[in-house]
Amino acid sequence: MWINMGPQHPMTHGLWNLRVKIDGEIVRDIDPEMGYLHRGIEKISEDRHYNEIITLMDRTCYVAGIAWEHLYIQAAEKALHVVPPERTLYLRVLVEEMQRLASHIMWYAAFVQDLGLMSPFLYGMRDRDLLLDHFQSFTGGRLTYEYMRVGGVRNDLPPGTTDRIRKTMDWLMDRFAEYDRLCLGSQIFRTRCDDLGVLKAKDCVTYGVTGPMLRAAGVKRDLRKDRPYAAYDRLEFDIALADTADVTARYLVRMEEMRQSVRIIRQVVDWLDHHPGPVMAANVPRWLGAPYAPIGHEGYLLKRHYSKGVGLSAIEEPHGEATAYVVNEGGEHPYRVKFRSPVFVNLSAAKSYLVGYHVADIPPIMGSVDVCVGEVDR
Amino acid sequence: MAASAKPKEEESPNPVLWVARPMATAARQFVKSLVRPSTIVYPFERLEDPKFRDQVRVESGHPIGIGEVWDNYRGVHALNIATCISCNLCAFSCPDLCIEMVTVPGGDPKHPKKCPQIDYGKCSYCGFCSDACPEGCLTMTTRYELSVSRRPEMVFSPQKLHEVFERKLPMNPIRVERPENEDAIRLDAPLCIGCNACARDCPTNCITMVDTPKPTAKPGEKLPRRIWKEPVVNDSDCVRCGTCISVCPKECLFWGTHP
Amino acid sequence: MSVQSLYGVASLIATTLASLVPGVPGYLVTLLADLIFGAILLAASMINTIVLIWYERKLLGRFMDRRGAMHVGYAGLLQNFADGLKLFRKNTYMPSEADRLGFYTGPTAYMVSSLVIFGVLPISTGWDNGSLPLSLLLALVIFSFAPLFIFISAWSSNNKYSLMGGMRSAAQMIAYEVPILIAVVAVVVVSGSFDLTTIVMEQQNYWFAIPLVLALIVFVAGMLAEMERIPFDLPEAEAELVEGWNTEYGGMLFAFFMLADYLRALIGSILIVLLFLGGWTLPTYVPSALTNFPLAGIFWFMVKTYLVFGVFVWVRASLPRVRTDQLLRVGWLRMVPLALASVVLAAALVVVKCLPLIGCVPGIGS
Amino acid sequence: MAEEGVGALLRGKLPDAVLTVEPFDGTLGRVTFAPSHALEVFRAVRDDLGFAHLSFVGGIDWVAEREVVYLLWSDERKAYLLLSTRLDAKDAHVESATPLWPSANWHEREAWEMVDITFDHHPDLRHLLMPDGYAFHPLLRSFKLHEPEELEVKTRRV
Repeated sequence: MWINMGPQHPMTHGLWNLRVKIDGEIVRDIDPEMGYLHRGIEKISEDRHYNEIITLMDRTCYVAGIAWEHLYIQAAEKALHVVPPERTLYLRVLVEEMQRLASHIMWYAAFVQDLGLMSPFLYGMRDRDLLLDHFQSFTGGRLTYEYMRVGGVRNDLPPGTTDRIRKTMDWLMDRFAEYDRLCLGSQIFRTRCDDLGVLKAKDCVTYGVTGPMLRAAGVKRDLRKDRPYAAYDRLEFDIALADTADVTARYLVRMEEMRQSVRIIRQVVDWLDHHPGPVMAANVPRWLGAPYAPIGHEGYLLKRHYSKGVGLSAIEEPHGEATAYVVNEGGEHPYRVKFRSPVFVNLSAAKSYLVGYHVADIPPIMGSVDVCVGEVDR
Repeated sequence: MAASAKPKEEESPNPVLWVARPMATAARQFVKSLVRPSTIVYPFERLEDPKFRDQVRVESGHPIGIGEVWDNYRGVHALNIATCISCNLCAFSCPDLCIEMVTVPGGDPKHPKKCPQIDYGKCSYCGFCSDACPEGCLTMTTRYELSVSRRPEMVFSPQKLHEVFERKLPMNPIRVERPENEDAIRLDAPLCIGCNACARDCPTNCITMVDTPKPTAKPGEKLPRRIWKEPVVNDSDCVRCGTCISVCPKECLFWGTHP
Repeated sequence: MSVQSLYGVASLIATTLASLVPGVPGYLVTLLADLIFGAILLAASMINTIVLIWYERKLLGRFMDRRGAMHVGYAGLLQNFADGLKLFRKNTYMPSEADRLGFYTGPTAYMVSSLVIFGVLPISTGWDNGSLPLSLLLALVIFSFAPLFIFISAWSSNNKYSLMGGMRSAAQMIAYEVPILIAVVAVVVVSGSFDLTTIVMEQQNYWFAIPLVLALIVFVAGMLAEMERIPFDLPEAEAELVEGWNTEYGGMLFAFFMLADYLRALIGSILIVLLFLGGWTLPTYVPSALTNFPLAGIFWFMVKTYLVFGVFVWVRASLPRVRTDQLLRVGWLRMVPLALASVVLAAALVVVKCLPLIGCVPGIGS
Repeated sequence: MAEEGVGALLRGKLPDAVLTVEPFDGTLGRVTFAPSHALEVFRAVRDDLGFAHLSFVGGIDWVAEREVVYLLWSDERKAYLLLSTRLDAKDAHVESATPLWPSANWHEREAWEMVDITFDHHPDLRHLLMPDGYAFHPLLRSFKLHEPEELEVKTRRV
């Protein structure tokens, strides 16, 4: 019997359709159907100036907007031959790690709710709000930040932010202990999640699965360590690893990653306190043009030309390895922008970790993948 | 180097306690929120309300509604019509094409004063326009409630934006620093015909036409018919709006990297 | 004129009626009085159910660091009445391929069968059915009709999710009927009666929760499964089955399901109070001021019921849902042996006659 | 140098297949290969050079020809390698990488529907993001977005 889980279904966390063939309560075959949220971001980017693509990046993944901004900006800077100042690198690490915290907390909330437990959902949303408050304080937005610019970031931190961030980090560490008590301390949680959705290390590599799913299988790959970008090579942190490759292991890896993120943020905040400086590179136009002349001014002709280049960047997004490939052919718009979404690949391997389990296991397994359809469909 | 994220012993479930630990955690939260839950009863309690700010327990050091931090919020725009120079930069920088420059009274008939009109049905509140505004007359305020009953009401005319400005809401105080050695307007001198169009249309009047010496024609060479003047751009006053480039009939002005 | 009636309060009504309208045949008066009493009981149980929903929402809100309903009426007390009115006004739609008879009778029968149980449960002295010697069995039998009606409505709504939910519901309820009934046997062994009133009266010295703690645990777990509440709410597991067996229902039919769910929750709490927590009585050593006011029995009965339900809410706020196979495994392999052990324990307690000893422990008995 | 190492190694193994090797910022280099030798290159890169993880497959439309870009990651070298091949736009087809790297599956489906590049021997080449039967290939340069005036929604007076 084929049943459609989606596009409107509590399990999907987004807009996609998981067709499931079931035999009693056992899953025999699956077929994901994507594209319900396809907005053609790669196509729209071809008609936009480099800075204006940032607004699209925030909407690519709605829980990790700033990580995608970071990804795109790195590629665009390489394509445009711009080198950002050093303080900017640390600021970018700061916001990316805070975004990772926010994204993982959001994941925790949604995942535990899939298991039928509502209160951690609200605890998670409450604690994520603190991070959003910080984002609001220095980017002005709570969900769509528009913080990065080619050549730097929009603005420096307002005074007093670093102290507030430190306080929040201390508070969050207590909350993580509370999360663990609610989940790991519960026998029901363990019986639900142990030995569930197992995807062993070898299969992970074959199917191109990245991120916490891969590290939960024991593969030590983290682009922040293996191929350091921004300021990650100057910061101390560990790669979170687990070896059971099941849902519990993914939970553990994400929890440990959050603790490591807090560790990184504390170091970055200390560095930022002692190293003031510019946050925007010199020689970069503050405003990189407009997509079209405004209505009523079609006669306007505004052209800037950049020397050609191709930019490739890869970051460890909260969901896994994300890459951007930006081709600059000298025009005011990029010639081609290609994004690799980690969830896109993790989802494409869904058959290998869903078949054979129960229907009731689909929500926690898909929850442990951390599906963000915005970045799958782009 | 790599930390192994094994569960600590105290967090692993105890077969005797079974579900006691999560239940105790929930009970602790119950007792905590008996006095006042963390939620804010929005229409009745507002974060931007200074009287309410003191009542919120801030145990986590989070900046919820505290002074300058709240003011960074990117909300509805405020426009000071008096200082607007009609440079078009906001309209150019808008990724959603929601800004239209419309004529407002106050300009001379030849060069009507134009100010932005914003369609909030399209606006994505990215703030590029206020970042681009060279005079700081278009800023974003903390106003976030924008529900209207009819769609045309979403379009805010310059006058309506000016009303927002006059309500003296907290303005977004962050001004984007202009980078050093920004690209500037450069002249491809041999093409120029000295027509004065750029200087006439420059919103900041930073272009002056200076005389250039008329070269003596070599025998057999025909001098171009032109006015022997060339624009000189005062880079410190220039707001990089590009109006001069777009009005130049010979396309002899271009963006150049600062020396 | 002598009026025979099942109910103490009903006979009061009948006497009043007979004195007001003399000359009416006795059987008519009895009938009328019973109808009036039934209406009172119905209204009381419905209002209680709706208030129970409010209570859960408020309590759950505090567990989750939020407020719950708060705008309609004082502290949102009228919110659920407003919701009920809204549902009442809504159209009910039936899927075109659904089976009409089952689709409409399923929720109705589910609701009615849950309501009928209230006629059996004693609430306080005078508000009971003094002459039903097997009231406990009757209540449990009607209580266990539900899976049938759920399955009918699930199957007839012609939806795969509904069908799966109905299947799960039937399997789960049958699996947990058994330990519940065995746990009840323990109570019956100790109290020596199937009559709920007698069982309550037996607990005037000590509550059965103390000697029969094992049976209490089994009964509470079984009741959680019967009531389909987290952690055993998998028939309507929101995450994978949307709403389980009531996916296709809307409007008043959905309201029937919703109400019946909470009715069953109320009945479950009441049964726990009656069987294990002394019903409307308080231990005799408490100050008499606490029991010497009008309707004191009903008051304490409601307080206990709501506290028991509060424990269910607490469990809901802190535990995730289990899986079907795990649930059934726990039901058959853990709960049934535990229940049997509790019966043996109860029998042993009766045989060695040490039950009165518990009453002598200071602070517990009288 | 490691950057030259991988490219040179590949060129030494498959002199016919590898067309150019050039340095590329952030990777071990960018290797352009002839599309007719795709499978050999894939095998050599995966089995001999140890690039077990295929990050993405992307198509670029250069109007006259189409480029397919493969980004590969090696856990031993901890570095990326960029493979690229150029196809004729009139007959754009290349051997599928899915049998070797299953992660290429959806990427190739996407490249097929977006840039109109056919991947031979792909197990399941059907629409992924676009609806079934969608006749256009949106990421081709010939596929123009609407002008903003055309998108202007006529405001309905209420």
